[in-house]
Amino acid sequence: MEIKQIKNIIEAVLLAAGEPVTVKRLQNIFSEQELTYNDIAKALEQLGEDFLYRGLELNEVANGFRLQTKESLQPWISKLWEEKPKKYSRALLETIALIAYRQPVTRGEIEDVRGVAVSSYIIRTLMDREWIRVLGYRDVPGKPAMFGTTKEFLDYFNMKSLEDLPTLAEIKDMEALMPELDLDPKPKEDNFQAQFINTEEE
Amino acid sequence: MEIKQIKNIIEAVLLAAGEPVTVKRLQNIFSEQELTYNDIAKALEQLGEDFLYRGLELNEVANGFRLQTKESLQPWISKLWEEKPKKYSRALLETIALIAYRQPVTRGEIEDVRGVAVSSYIIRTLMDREWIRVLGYRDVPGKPAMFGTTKEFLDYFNMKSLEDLPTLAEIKDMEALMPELDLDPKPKEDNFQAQFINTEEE
Amino acid sequence: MSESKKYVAAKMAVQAELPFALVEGQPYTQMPTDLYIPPEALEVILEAFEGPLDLLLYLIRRQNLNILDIPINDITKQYIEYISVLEEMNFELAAEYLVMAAMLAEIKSRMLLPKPASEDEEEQDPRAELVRRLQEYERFKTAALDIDGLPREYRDYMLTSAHVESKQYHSIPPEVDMREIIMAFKDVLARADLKVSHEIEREVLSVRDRMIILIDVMRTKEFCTFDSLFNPKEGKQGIVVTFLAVLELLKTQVLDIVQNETYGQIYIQSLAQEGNNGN
Repeated sequence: MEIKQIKNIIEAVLLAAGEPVTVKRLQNIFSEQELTYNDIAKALEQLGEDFLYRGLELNEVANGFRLQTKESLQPWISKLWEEKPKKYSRALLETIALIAYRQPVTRGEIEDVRGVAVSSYIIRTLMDREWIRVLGYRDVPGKPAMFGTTKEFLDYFNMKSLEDLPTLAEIKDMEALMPELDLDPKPKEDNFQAQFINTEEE
Repeated sequence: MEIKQIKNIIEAVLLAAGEPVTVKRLQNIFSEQELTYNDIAKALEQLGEDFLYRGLELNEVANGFRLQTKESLQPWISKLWEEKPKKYSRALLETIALIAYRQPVTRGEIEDVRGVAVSSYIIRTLMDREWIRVLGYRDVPGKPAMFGTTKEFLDYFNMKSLEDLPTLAEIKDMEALMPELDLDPKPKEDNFQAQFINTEEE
Repeated sequence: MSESKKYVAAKMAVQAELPFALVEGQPYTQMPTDLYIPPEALEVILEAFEGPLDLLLYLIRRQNLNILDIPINDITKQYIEYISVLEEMNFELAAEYLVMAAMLAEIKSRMLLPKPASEDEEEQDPRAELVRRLQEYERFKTAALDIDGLPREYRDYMLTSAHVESKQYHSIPPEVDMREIIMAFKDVLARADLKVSHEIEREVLSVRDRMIILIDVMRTKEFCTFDSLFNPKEGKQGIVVTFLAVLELLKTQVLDIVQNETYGQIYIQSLAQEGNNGN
């Protein structure tokens, strides 16, 4: 099978699917042609280049590959819809930020950092949007739920994995700035990195 | 505005819209560029030609223009929706078991033994799979269908005749010989655990 | 300016930029625009903050101070005066704000105490915990803005899809292990009646097998002679099995038996055919 034909099929398939498609699923589509993972990867790479001068771009997000419109065209495309894109409240954004960077994290831990109660409404909204899920329950009194983000969250914000999250600002080195403060420098920084790689599953 | 850019925007708009788009609506998108109906029509024509050697085609339908996948790629595209096999339910397994061991058997008789109604879905699934067939109708009020297994059923399980079905005595032996196989399936146990973690909210 | 106009002006100012600190209705140093903000507007201001940490950060930023070097006296005074105004107007203060006020007051009082002799090296700056919390909160406040800035579906890009003429769904049936069927059978029997277990002895199964064969034979012929159902080549056992199968089918009214005269030919009639519209 010619690479051109493979690319055409992949393009059509990605647009027919209407959702991200994994390389594995693509391989299944070419099961009769017995294409390898590398064959597909190569076709995807070339397809991505073909799109450089077009209105779409090929992007890999958490759930697979998808074709999406280019950001530069948004001023025109958005005219199709009357409705303006939704704005998210700071409370919601801070909550999802804490869940994203600190997962698995309980509601109480979120509240500790934010200094205010997290409303049930926000948790429900994030659940409904399938941006977060319950990873399990912490083994402490009350068995609070531990939250983590989903692949859908990553897809929505155009990310492939949690590593694509903007770097979290470092805690300033307080000892250097305030030598009289006997502070534990950069607490949890390392833990965070470790956690966030561990919890990124499937 | 260059024709190339116009084409790119139209392509992106058509694929983002998720429905056919009229020329008028397209014109509205380029309101600031003040493109005429003809400008748009010309861009659409060129776009259609660009797609000749691609996986999509531009098509005008009653409600406007849309991009659709080419008919010739249908064999590949259909593979997208090949459903992953779902495990058969306990109810279905019990139903096929009763039909196998008790044939010819009517739905009412299966229900008598199982103590619950047999859903039409189960009968249909087993029919579709060609594991069961209607052997005839019992000569009692309501003329219920009598079900029996098919040759395909025997073939699937590598049996020549119903005599190859294990007897209860053999089932007991099997359990004794292979206790580690967990033949006595406590299926709901594990499912429950999994579900519980997935769906449990706050 | 009427009250309502002032209120609107204040509200607009609030929306235009971060709200400004207000003490007992009086503007604090370097106040921007309006001179007086009615209580309703203060409410709006408080809503603009995500909590006491956010408010504190704002007060610190307003004075262009490094968090690490909080002049705790000034900030405490400002903060406490701020919330006392809110209290006066019966605004339902979130408990978190009061807790923060208490914390600030505590830090302040500890700062005022003379430092104990340096024997206790472990003694921390009382501000340390506050600084830590403020920094931690600020990181996530920034992270929230960063996430808000990520390319987002519908706002920055669109998902795409093309029309597909025919979406045919293939479904692959699941694999089934014979053991699953056996176990299901065992379970259902256990539930129903353990006494029926004898029914699945080998002989019975061969009778059932024969019953099915007979039903199929009778499917094509409406009548046949009783004799023709037996195959002498199968021997005695085969004949018995067939005979039992015929009896069982008679009992369940699948077949009927017809004899027109005494000692005449016995015919078997299929009852299952009637109304047969299945396959």
